[in-house]
Amino acid sequence: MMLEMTQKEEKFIIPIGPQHPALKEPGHFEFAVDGELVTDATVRLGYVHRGIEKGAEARNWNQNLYLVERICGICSHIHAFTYARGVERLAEVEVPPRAQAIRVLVAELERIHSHMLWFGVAAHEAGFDTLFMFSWRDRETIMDILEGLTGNRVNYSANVLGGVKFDVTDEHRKTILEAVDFMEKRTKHYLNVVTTDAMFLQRTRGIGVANLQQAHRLGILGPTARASGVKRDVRVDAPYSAYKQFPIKMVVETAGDLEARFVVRLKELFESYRLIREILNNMPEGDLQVKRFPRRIKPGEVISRVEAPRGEVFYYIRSNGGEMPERLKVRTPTMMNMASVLAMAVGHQLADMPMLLVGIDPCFSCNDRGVAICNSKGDHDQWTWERLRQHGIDFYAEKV
Amino acid sequence: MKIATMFSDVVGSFWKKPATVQYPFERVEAPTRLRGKLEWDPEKCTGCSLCSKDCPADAIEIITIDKKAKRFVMQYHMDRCTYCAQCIESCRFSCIEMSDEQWELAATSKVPFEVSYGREEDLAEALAKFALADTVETE
Amino acid sequence: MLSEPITPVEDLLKQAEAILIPWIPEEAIQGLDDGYPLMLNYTDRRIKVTGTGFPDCLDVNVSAEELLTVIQTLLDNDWGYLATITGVDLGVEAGEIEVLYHFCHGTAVVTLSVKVPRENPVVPSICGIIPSASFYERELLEMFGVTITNTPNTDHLFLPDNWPDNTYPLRKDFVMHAN
Amino acid sequence: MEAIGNIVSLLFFPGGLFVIFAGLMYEWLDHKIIARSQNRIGPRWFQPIADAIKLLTKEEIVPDGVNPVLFAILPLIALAGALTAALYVPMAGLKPAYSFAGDLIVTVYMLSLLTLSIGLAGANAKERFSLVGSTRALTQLFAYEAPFLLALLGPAIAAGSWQISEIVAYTETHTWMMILQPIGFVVALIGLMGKLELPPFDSPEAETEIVAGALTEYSGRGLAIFHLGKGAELIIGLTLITAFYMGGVSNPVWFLVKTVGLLAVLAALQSLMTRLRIDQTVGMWWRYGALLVLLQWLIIVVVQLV
Repeated sequence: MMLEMTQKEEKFIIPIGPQHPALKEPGHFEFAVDGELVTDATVRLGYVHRGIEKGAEARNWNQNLYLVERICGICSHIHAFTYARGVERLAEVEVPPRAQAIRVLVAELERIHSHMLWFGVAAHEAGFDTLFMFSWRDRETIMDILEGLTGNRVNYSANVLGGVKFDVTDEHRKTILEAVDFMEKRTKHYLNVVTTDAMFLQRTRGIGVANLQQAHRLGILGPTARASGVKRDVRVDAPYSAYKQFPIKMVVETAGDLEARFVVRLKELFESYRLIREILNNMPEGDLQVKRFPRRIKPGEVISRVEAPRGEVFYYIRSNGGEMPERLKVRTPTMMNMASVLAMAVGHQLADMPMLLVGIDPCFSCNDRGVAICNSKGDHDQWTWERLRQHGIDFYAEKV
Repeated sequence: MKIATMFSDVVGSFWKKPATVQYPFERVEAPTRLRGKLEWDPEKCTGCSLCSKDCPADAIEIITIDKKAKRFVMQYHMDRCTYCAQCIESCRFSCIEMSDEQWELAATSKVPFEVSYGREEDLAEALAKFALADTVETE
Repeated sequence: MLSEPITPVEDLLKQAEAILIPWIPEEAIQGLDDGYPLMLNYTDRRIKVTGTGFPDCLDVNVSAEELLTVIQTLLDNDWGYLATITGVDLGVEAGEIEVLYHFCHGTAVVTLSVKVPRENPVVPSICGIIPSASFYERELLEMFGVTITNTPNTDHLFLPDNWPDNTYPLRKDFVMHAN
Repeated sequence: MEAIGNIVSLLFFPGGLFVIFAGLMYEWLDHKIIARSQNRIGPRWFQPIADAIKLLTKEEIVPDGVNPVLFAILPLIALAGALTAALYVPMAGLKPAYSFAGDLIVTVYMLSLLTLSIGLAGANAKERFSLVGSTRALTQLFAYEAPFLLALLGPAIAAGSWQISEIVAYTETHTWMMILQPIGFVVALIGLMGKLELPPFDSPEAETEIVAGALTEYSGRGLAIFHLGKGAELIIGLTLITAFYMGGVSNPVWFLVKTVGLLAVLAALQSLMTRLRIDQTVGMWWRYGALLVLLQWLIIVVVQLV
């Protein structure tokens, strides 16, 4: 059987995705293997393309805030933050300093939860489920804080145009500081685990190396790039919002392998802990929102860049003076990092593929943004709910 | 290079309370800021419809019965709601609130998700006029 | 590891202007004390300060033919990295599609804007200079129908394989039906 | 009378239902201990039984392109092999139902039938994950089989017999073999983990790479039977190691205490390790496992000569 197949297709291709236990979101990878060795890799994206860029052109400025928040399920605040910052610049509205600080506070809390989530998933891909369970247990403390602070575990909706929705009370301050102390202790422990555990290092050290030159050529972003020695972090290069008052240090490693990616992300957490303490101890006083935010925004275009947990998020917003944006372009970090996986995959074992894929912290929802539902007849209208429902009913009626 | 670096965690957790709970039998209390089911107060509403305009999910409909007498009915499509609380921000007369208790909102049909708010007489009139959903919740 | 001090945005933009000087029209520079065009309020669309005049952006209009030379010059002088390529459909009336190449360096952003006719939009591929631009170009191709000469890969990236030909979702005349 | 006795021992005790049920219970215990060591509650006691019942009642889908006879019969062979092996081991601390000289070798090979069947089942399917999984399962089989068998033969040499009942009688009356032959004990324990494809030797069924490995195409009955076979193998393996290395199993209480203790050690090892790649697994077995066992043998031979 096996002989037949290899002769017929020449290449033995292992498909990973769109549905596969290694991928928590849909994407389709094809790895051509020779035995256990990967010789070629291709990717097909777009399974979670939802037409957000087009959809944004049909919604008003306020509604879009929640639309972009749903680009990503993990770093939802970052997208709303980037969008709000861009729109506020466009409208020439100055956001009160307290609101800025709270935005950055939530962004850093989100970074912690995102990095811990990634850490657990990466450990799971390596087959180290105990580390996975413990890191996710600890991540819950941050999730609880976010829930207590904003009301939701994900999609916090902390932002409104011109400020934030809620205040940080003394009670919150206390719980956050306690949680940060606990997390710092745990992170130290995890850093020790990933840099000393012999069994784990067998799966990470020297695997998937991208050196500085390759990183530049492939255009890798975020922690993945910083693990290869690329000194690029929007929070440091172009401080925005409250990062001007609360500066952050850049964490850079040079090895460029999977281990370095673990180390960079975990060390970044220490910076986040420090920043959260600093913000909480020096919280500026003042309003949470501007009095009035214009419903129409004068014509113009703006670029807004923010460092998400996965790398630089780039928004290009253009207004034509109406209630809705004329164009909203979103560039997420995963898009660039995805190409790096394909380049790094060749020459590695099949067993390393999930680790490599996860090593960039891919976020397929971020990556695919999107468009309308289409059928093969060339009718490109979006289907309404009614039509979709009717289609479902007819489909099953035919079947029975 | 060490082995079994997680040893202390593994042994220690036998003496710790498990981090997980058996959900339907044991519930973790929701925080007070939780955004649950929307609640609307018809007395303060001026019918400006900003909530409905800013709702990203099209979940709110304000039905005007008599604009001068300030008689309005809100139809709330809970199945579309994303619980983002923009309506609370948009409302200048703070007639909208979100419950922190009603959040286990699941049902096997869509009927309980069509909620209408308003004064009783307004609701009756709206029901006659616009044929609202069958289940009507009164304030 | 301590981060290096941040270069002021004015310096970065001055560098960019020095690099891009052949493509900046003369009338823009004339009459300036320090030759720093950002101080001027432009009416010329060849170089413009973005909409509301953000002091960290420099936009330069270039033609499709010049594009590769400009990008090569920027990269040769080690100024920034390609952040993304944005397409903007200026509408049926304007009859043009604007393709924006955003380059970031520290706090500054330089945007090269190429305008191509809507009927026959063609831009050269920049993959020869920046290999990672392939994904952006594929996106531009499928969303706006901009023909990209010499791009290594023209497969669909986001849209399904059975997506109808000549249907470009991000163009303004592609109408989405509301419920 | 004898016929009835045979039927009982084949269908109920110690083969058949008892082994299946006990296997499921040990599997639950394994899951529970791992869950607790990861600070989770873990499944309730009937979970593996509920899983098995659910799978047995599900529709079985026979994929295109497989040999349907082989597809149906392989799980049965695997389970039959495991249940046959149960007849020769001192299950629950009681005397083995059947015994003859050299039954140790037969038992070990009956246990290998399971892995062989899984490997064949994977190769039978057209599916890519199955093929990779079966290649890995068979590769791993060749890696651990020799060291595992050699490790079990250590006590046999000390007892001077290759008959399980005689070896057990010997170990019950002497010092625990795990003290006399510690290397053999460690290799046997890790060999059992390899045999059962437990972490860190679970690359043949590594879910994040190849979904469910060789059994990807199996659903319903076939999967359930393979599953039961694995449970049976778990309990037989534990019995063999406790009987050989931990001072024998003279009565049901001691059997329970010792096997559960050994299972706890297995669970702890599982929860502390990262999955090894197949090349690392094979390398480890041949580089260290085989050499260590040979060293153990050398020591045994030298001691016996002296």
